[in-house]
Amino acid sequence: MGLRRRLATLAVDATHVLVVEAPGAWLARVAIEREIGRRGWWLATSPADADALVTVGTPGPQLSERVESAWGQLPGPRSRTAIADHTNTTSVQTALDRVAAELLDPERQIRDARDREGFTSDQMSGDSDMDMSPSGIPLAEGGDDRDGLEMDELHVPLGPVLPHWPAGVVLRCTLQGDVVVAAEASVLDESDCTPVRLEPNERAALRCDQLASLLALSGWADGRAAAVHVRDALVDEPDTAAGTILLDELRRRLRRARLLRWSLRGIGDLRAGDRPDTPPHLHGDVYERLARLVDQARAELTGDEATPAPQASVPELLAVAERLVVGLDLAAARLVVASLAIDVATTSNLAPHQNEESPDA
Amino acid sequence: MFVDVVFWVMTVVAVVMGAAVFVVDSMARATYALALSFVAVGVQVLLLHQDYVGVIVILMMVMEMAVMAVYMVMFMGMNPALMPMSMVHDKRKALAAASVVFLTLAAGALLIPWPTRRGQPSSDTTRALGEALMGSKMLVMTVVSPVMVATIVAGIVIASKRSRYDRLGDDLRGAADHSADPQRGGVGR
Amino acid sequence: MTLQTVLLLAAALFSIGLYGAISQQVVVMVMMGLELMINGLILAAAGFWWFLFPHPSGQVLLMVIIAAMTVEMAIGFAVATLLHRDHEADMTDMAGDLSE
Amino acid sequence: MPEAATSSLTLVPVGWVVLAGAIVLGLAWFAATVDGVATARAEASPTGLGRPLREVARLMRQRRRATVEADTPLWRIGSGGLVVIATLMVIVVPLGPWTVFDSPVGVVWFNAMDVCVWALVWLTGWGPNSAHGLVGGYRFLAHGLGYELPLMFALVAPPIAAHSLRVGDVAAAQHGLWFVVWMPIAFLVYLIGVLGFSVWGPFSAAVGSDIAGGVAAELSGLDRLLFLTGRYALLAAGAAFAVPMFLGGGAGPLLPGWLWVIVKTIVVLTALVLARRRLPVLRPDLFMEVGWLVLLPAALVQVLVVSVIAVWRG
Repeated sequence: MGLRRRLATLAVDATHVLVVEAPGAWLARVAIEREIGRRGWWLATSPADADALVTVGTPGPQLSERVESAWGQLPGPRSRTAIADHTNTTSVQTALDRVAAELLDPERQIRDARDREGFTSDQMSGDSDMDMSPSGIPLAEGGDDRDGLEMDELHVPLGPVLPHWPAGVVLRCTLQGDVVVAAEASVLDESDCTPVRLEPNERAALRCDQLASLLALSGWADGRAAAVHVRDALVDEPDTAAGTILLDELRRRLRRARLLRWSLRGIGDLRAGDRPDTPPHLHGDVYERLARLVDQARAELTGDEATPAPQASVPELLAVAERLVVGLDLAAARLVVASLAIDVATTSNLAPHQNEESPDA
Repeated sequence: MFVDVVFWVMTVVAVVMGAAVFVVDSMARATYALALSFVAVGVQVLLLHQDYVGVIVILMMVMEMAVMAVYMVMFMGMNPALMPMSMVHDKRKALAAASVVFLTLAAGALLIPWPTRRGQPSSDTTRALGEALMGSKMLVMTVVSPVMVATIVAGIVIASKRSRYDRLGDDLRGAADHSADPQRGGVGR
Repeated sequence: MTLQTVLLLAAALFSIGLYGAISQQVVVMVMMGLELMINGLILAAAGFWWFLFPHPSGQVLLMVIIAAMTVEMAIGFAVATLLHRDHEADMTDMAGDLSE
Repeated sequence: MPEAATSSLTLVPVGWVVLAGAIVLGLAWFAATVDGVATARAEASPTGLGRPLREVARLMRQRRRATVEADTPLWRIGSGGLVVIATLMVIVVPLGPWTVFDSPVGVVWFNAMDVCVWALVWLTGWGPNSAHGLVGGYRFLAHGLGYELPLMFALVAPPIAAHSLRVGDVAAAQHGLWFVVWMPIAFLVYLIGVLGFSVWGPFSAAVGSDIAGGVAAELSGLDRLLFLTGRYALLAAGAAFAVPMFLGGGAGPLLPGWLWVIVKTIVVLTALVLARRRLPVLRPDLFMEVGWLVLLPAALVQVLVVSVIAVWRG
């Protein structure tokens, strides 16, 4: 028994956590991520990779439904917890301590496993009598792809339970192979969204967080770590001068990354000529928008009147995303969505002009 | 002894997997059954002391079947789900023809009084193959090589819709309109 | 491992492949039948070489067979793609108008 | 079976393949530790050294997942096969004076084994009946089409100089001057190929975070453990094979040959592991053209240069 217990203790020291963020709770998510890093735990890449599911913020009914289905995909031993928006370090720590204790509790895990087995066998038997749809999954149907070949279409929703994805957003993609042929974006629980007002340093940190997501998607681990480091410093430290130095350093580092530029250049190119109605700060390709994210963070932090941080409304951003991802492969589509820096909670119900004259400028 | 055991195991694998190609319910399984059949034959060619040819058979066929599986999925539209599938015509005639061919060949293999071996294998069969290809059988090499090149070109011409002229313009200097190019490539043309 | 057993196995592979090549409707499956037939040929050639005439030039024949197979596959894939594009046909019965 | 040609190596019985497997796993553990330490340093989190042990414990404890309508046998073959392939690669590498499999075409054998990775990674993505896994599988094949041919030609250069496809002969032919010195391009292309077939670092698009882990998205428990171990083991096998091909095999002062092989392997392996965090993923659609228009001609020029020198030296 001692060995089993020791194995479990070791295992829990490497817990992988899937964090699901409800719109508006990104500060709580940052707190969770930092606590996970401090413990040497990991952020999970998918439900199958996760031992624990942490919901931050208060998810609406639609998001709750998705979280529930993701919870069903955790292999087990598993544990879940929820953390409200307004949070401090202690509450995050106690929540994760509880997760660790639950994962270590053998009886609880055995009970959980037993309950699940009954559940899955019911599900399987119900649907298997349909002939052309094994287990209730309809077969894919064909359609012409961009090279004129008829190919199967797969319907894959991206988000909301997906790492490095804007909270509360769903992009329903139609894929052929890995090429997006059609996309439809929406916000879950739209009516429940309440705008969140952030301090300047927090808004700069939000930009860094979005930058970190983009760098994570590009696969550059050290770049992401650098952006996360700046983000955490900005959250902790409202001091403008120190933050500016960090941001400038990050900017220089990004500019030196040749391979990153090579890999992001030319994707999701939005030109003023094609679409004059789109906000100008979205123009350019993913790489230009990435560089602009750092500049925006700097402008937010310093409250620079000359370069006010522009905002586009969420419906505008979603429309741009829908249009840009068509014809791209899944990797490029993800990069485009990340580069648009969509944040439902800080922008949703605010028209662009209202946001600019917020008092903290 | 060891050689015989391996030979018989590989015989069973080659035949069973070969038959499985036309029996199993999934395109992926059919393709990789064929790959396994080829790997088994590749091992047997190794046992017959043609090291280079044997390893090349394994290398080529695994690679080819990996690509073939993608074609299978692409053109046949199968979910990974196992769907019973039977897409055959003239099954009975085909079976009869195959049986007749097998019996004829088998009878030939067993009944013909094969001559005894002439000559001795060289001590390094791979070197011998290389010297043959680069020496007395040079003609084979010089014929096969252009045929291969022609195959590559012909394959691309037949299969692709957009040619390099569509991508890079009539003078091949680079596309006028990059935004219309869904695949811009990595060397910045 | 004798010449007879090797040839029997080769004959079996060839016949299975022949059955597939005749009976299958889907172009790629027909190609798999052809592959299996060539598989048998490779084995038979290797057997003849080793048991009857292990002279260096014999292996060259095997290389030619393998080269022929790659040509067959490459062109086969290309034609399958062309058929699929032009006619949305993946069955041999539907490919009749290619010969017109 | 008449043993063909001459070889300076001692052929050990087949049973020693177990030791070869153990060495591969040991090197894989080492690689995982290096990666753990690098990660802990970059992300300012504790416990770099113990990460592999904890991760193994976690995955041993986790349950295996079953997805709806999965093709379970193919899925298990794919995730479990990588370790086997890594072992099959490494048996042609002479450890000082000993070798398990002294094939006269050892270099081609290694190449055939690395092609098997194509099949296994694709099957891992195909098996679970999941869109992200399938996309990951496609991506790996797209990368494969880009790196495989340059890798093949990079592997051709040392045997041309050594006049033999036998790995032991290639190692022995480098007395005095290692091949890496006058075949730097081949060495570089070879390392790119190793990163490619290990699905590692710049070539990890198939398991990318943009597709929720790709081919590994649905793996858990033992299957995930085998898959991740397989990736590290492939890196280790690639590093080990570079030693007789480019780095003079067991040649070196003071230490015995077998120890030199291991030391050189560890150096190459560390460099490969550390490449992961420093570079973004090379997107397959971009890398494809680089592979065919830059790496392949470069490798061919290298082969030409080596051939001319080999003819000139007689």
